[in-house]
Amino acid sequence: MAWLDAHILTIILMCPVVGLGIVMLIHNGKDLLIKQVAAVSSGLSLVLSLRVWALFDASTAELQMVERVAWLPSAGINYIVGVDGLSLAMVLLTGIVFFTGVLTMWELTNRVKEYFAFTMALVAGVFGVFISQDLFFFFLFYELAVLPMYLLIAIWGSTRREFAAMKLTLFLLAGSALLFPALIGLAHYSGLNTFDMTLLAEADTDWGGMGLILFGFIYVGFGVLAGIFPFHTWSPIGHVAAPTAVSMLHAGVLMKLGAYGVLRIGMIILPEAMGSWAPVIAVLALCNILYGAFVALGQTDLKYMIGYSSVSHMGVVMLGLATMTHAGISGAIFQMFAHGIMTALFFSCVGHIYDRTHTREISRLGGLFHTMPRASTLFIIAGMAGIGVPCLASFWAEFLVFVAAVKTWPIIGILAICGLVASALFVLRVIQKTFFGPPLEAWKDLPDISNGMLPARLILAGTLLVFGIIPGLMLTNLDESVRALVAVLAG
Amino acid sequence: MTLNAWADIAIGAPLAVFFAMLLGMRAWPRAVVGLSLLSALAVALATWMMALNLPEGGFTSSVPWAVTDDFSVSFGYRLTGLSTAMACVVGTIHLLVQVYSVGYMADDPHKARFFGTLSLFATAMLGIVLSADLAQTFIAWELVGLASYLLIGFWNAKPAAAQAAKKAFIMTRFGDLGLFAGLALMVSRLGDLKIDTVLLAVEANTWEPGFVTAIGLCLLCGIAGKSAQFPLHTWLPDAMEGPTPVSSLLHSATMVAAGVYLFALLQPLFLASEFTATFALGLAVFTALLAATVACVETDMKRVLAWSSISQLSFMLMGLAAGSQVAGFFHLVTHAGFKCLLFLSAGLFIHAAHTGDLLAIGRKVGRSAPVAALGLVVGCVALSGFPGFAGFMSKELVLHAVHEQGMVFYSGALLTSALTAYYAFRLVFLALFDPERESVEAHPSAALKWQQGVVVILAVLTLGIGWTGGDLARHLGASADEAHIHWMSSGVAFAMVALVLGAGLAFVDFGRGGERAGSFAKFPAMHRFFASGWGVDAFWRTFSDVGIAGLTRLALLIDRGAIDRTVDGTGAATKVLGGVAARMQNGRVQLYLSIALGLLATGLLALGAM
Amino acid sequence: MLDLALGILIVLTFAGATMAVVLKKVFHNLLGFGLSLVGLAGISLVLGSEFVALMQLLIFLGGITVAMVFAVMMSTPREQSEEPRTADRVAPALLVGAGFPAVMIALLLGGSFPTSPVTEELFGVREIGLALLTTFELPFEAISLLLLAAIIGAVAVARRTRERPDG
Amino acid sequence: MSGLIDSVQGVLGGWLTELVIGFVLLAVLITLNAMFMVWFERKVAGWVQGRHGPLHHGPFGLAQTALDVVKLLGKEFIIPSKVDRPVFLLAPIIAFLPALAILSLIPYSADMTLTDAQSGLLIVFAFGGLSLGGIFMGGWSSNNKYALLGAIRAVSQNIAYELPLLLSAMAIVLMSGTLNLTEIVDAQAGYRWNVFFQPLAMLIFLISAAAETNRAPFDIPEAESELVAGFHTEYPAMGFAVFFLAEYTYMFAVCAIGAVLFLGGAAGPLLPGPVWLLLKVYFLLFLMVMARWTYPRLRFDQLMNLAWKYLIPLALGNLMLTAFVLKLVQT
Amino acid sequence: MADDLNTYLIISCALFAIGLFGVLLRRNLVAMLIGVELMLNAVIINLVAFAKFSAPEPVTGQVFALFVIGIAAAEAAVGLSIVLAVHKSRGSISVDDLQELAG
Repeated sequence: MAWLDAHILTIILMCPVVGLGIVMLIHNGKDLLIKQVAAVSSGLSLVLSLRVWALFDASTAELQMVERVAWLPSAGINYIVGVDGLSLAMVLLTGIVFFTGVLTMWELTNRVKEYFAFTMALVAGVFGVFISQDLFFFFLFYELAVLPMYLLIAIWGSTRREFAAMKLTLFLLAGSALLFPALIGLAHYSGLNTFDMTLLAEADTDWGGMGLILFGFIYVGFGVLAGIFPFHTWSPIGHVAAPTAVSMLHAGVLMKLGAYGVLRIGMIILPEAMGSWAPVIAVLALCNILYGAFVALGQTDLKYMIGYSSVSHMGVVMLGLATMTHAGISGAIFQMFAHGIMTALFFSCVGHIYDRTHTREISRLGGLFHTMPRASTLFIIAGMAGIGVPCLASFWAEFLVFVAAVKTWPIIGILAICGLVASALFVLRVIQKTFFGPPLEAWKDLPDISNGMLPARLILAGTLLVFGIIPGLMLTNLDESVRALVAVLAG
Repeated sequence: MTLNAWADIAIGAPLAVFFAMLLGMRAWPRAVVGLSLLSALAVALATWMMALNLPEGGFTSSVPWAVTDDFSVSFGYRLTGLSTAMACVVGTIHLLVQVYSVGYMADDPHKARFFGTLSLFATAMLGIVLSADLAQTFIAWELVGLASYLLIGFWNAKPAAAQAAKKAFIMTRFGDLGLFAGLALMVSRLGDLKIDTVLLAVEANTWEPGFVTAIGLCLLCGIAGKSAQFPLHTWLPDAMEGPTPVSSLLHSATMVAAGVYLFALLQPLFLASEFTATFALGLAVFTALLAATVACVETDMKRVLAWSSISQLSFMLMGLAAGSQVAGFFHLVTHAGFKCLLFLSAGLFIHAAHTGDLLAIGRKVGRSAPVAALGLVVGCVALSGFPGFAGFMSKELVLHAVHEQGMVFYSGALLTSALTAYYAFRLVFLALFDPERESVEAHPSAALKWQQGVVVILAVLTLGIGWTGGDLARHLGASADEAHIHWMSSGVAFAMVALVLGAGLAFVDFGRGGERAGSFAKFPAMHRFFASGWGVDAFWRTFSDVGIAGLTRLALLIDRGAIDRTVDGTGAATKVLGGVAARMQNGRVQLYLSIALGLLATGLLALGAM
Repeated sequence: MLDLALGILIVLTFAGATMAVVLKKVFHNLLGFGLSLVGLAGISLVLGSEFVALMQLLIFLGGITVAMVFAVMMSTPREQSEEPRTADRVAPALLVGAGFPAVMIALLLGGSFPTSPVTEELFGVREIGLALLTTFELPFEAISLLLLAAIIGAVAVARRTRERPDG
Repeated sequence: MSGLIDSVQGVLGGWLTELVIGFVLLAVLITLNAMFMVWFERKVAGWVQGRHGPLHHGPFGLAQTALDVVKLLGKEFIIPSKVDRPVFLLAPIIAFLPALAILSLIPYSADMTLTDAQSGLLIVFAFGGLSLGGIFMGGWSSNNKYALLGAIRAVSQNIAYELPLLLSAMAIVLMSGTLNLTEIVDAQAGYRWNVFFQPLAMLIFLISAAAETNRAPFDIPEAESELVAGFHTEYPAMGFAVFFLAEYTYMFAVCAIGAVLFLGGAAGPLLPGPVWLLLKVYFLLFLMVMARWTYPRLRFDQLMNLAWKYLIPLALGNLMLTAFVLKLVQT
Repeated sequence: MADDLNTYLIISCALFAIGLFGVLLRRNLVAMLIGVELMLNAVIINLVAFAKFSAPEPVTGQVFALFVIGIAAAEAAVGLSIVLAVHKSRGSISVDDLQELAG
């Protein structure tokens, strides 16, 4: 057990990798076995992330469960993993979304082996990003997480999948193209010739103008993945084309990578530059919030609607980061977590509906509440979380962010609050048109979510509720790390 | 048991019912109903225990809930005269409505969901009332919105109900923005939002006046949304699409009362800025008048009551804005009683007539439902401000307070009282005294017993409640004098005149049979104007169709036209560039080699130069 | 004496190399290449790398050149018309072919490489063998894998077209 | 004579003089050998076929070959019109020179070596490869399809048999731990000839050697019945003579190497070293000649199969077995 | 001259130049291959020269030269097999006839 605890992060990382290896060895036709392997691998990673959560010591901002292996010492590249408050929530989020994503795709029949292999590669990348404390590995895992997306969407997707996959890939690669020089630049201009993020953060390098440029690269590079305005258009189209669980992973986890990257690399290593960039970030975040909500309001496709709502919600994350206050940053991270769970729930419900009705056109649906009470209830829970209804996790996130925003930038903050109405508008509109109203003849006999497929969704909904009622679970763990970060940001 | 424990029970018991329903007890609806009733009983008991055991100077307890360095949110109870009194109203009405619902919803297949959500409603409302922290209040406030959404849209297969639920949620949310902004503004100066902290800060008078005014207006926005004041009131009449017990609860003790309660709670804050106070008063008078005129021409029984609620809520706010907590709050209490009674009676009528149309009810049911008729008469008499009845006592206090604020407001209020009397008696006359009455067969049912019982109890309560003003004032920490009516004053005389004029006109119009159109119909333009709710609804529809939809279209246009086109344009440009590059890719290895070496040489030269 | 030998070898090498490039018949090119290889092996010998010199002879001359001859014999009829050598083909080749090494030589003469005292000791086969099996074992193995792959690849490429007689 | 040597030595320096004298002696040796071999072959052929062979000129017809040479020298050297002249003329010389170079490396006795190179064996193989150049140059430049086909056959055959040749020799290198021919001979001192330890290697070596020198039964590059005379079809007079000379020289060289590698080189009782070496060489040559007159010519595909499917794997196996046994013995 | 590093480096450069010129000038695949081999030989000279004059361990340079030779052999094998394949499929080994990838 002690050995396990000492290497727990690497083991988490290995869960999908080993799962991938085993899946590759399984004969193509044995779908059930492949799914079982995937479920075990994802379940194990979830259990281990819970274990990390339990082991985490909230009373310090230091990195914990650190593992350090020299890899290319001459180039300053080492394998360093560790978690602090900022990444802890992300690890748990990934564990939950991965597990539920696998369960959601239990009914998949098309090229099962490849699907789960790619998914696990993707998740390995995501875990890697969240635990890496070395820029090189961070980037490596980042790319690993981004690239399987193309195939997952292009092969298993639906509407305009090739186009969407290509657009998504081009966008993300463009982001990477900005990131790569920026990361090299960080290692180079720090004068330390190291990729160790902790060392880079602790060094009191005077970045000067170079810091501003590097931060810009990092912000835009990661921001593309986080869907910042105006680099967001790939995201909804990708959601629409992607299969259910990929949408879950995409909106639930992948978009968080972007925000996490800005936080972990941009803000921690280049705090002064963050100070200069903050107003820009805040204004763009405001654009995200309002603009995303209004575009969502105009959508006729369920997934597009959720896709744009993600754009709006990621704006909340960026706004929180831009406040550079304890409450704001805590809220932003909370929002990353909550939004991840929430969209996963959203997409898993939409996926169920789409699988049964074969349409996502809002105008063609209606009265589903009576044929699919479970799916509808879960969707409504997700929707309520989306519009910030209390007792669901995202309420706290938005509350903290907006209050902090009003304190830092009153005008932007109050305008951002207006976004809440817009998001309420589109969520309620969609609930009304899709679930309420007289049940339509066409969908009358469609089955609801079966008992077997329910647990995945219940886990997601339950997580939303638990963190909504006991926000301290999240905030306590964030406390010290965010405080340290705020201290750095304040100079 | 400690006060804290009672408060826990008051909030926790209904919440437990809700979660039990959510987590699968839906399969056993009868169990949910039983549990729900039990919890309602517990809540009522708890609220009364809190009120009766309230120590001098109140009781406060709190535990941290969400803590950050910039501010923290705590969960706790702040029991004062005001909050416990309000809690009693909520608890009692909630219990009565639940009992009524047992009969009302007896045949509904989804009654488990109904009772669960109703319990959530109670939890949320009590959350507002007992809260020690404005952030907690806000949370509960939002939950009230959620619960009302679910309840109004309970029969969601009915498109109108779904639409009304959405409207209620969105409009109150509009108000909540203001509330949220106000809270956020406060937090930017304070470390937390504990009510005591806020009140102390207001008392210390350290904030600049503009800031106080801004906060006040923001909060007022939230109150206007929840308590259905102009211009955010239009959701309330539509909310009648929900089941009648919901309307009853919504209008009397929860939801709409929440706004008024918040005003009462933070009264010092509002009064600290003269502008806010005057603005609130003006808004209340205007809304009262508006709503009353609409009520005079409305033909749906529940909608008349809804407009009347808006008007009466304005009266409460008038009292509070005029500076009298006792007056405003007392009116809330009495109104809770009689409006609940009215709705539940209306429910009986509608149940019997299968329609909400006043004329149809008069024709089909009328006096053949004695219990309903009793409720209606008692309620309307109280509503109209008949001396000695509940409405009169509290309204008199309000008018008295408003009188001190200037003749304009007072005359407006007085005119509204006259109109109130008119539409109250119009309701009675239209419903009970229809000369062309058809014969009806009675629908005796066991379920009806529950409902009739509740109506009777409420009628008795309504009769008595008007005389509790003194006790209430004492409980609120004021002197009993504040609730004393000066019978021999000019104010009472004016009120009597207004009552007589209103009631008389109603009798002239409807009491004697005839065409039953009313005096307002003689001025068609005005009638239309009133019937359309002064065009506010149309305004919102235009706002939604033109404003919101326009913004949406604009955003879509930008997204598809500008951003996506730019992005795809970049793609196309890349393609063109790729074409150019492909020309270079002509299959001549020699060319590739030359290019590679040229680049290498350049690089080497550059390195050499460095 | 050594200078004289080196001079002769250089002449040999460049004469061969020039033949290898300029002459129009591929077979003559090959002969020039062979000549140049002999000179090159000599230069290696002058530099004290006996084993490398022998390997140059054994592999380049005995293996590669012979294989090329084989290929030429299999593929180039003697009377095949020669490629035209027009100015627009020569000029760019000359430009790049001269320009790039000019840059290199310029850089070369501009700076100087660190030199250690010249070791007169001849490093024999034994030392090279030891180095190959100790320090450079991994690249050695990699090279052998590469060669294996090359053999298989060559066979595969050459054979595939055989199955497509009309190709 | 010694005066001449001294004066030459004065001009050129010691080692160069030795070299020049050595090559002159070698030239003599080569010429004599070639003449002897032609006679020897014809005699053996006669013996095998139950007839007499050359008889009339000199004792046992020994002068026959000398007269043949005179005849060849006297013939007109016709150069066909469409040949590639420089290459055509150069080809016989290129074919001849490497064989000469090889001979200069052979240790004729314990202290009689022209060049005692450290990597002697490698040099031998390097030059051995070169001799092929003459063949393909001749074949290609002749502008004759028989000649070209012969050259192609020669090239592919040489490439194929170079491998087993080298591999079998490597087994000896492993055993003696050196590439120096003198040291290889020394390692076999005391009649511990390698042929006793490596019979298989010797067999492979001899077969490959026969193929390398285009000897029957591997003489398909010059198979008369198919290709007229193969790569030297177009060569008249001296050109043909030099090719002939080169072939016999190369045979001699290969057998000398075989003797050095497997039969203890110049070692032997009573008689001086060079004599012993010549005896061994001619014994091997006798074997080759016998093979020529005993076995039918192989088909081209059989030839290739023999190399790639049998000899190379066998040689490889032998090499690995040797390495294994050596390791076992050492530890 | 024979003990100056620059001599060999210039030889190597010049040889490389000739090889490069050959690759660029010729259209015959085999001739181009010869050019490449010349360039590789230039590299070998470089390595061996550095092995003698400036490497701390002369054997390293020689070993790398051997590797280059090995790679050259592999390259020639594959290259020539391609030549044969090309010849078989189109009857010509001029690169001018192999431009199907041109865009």
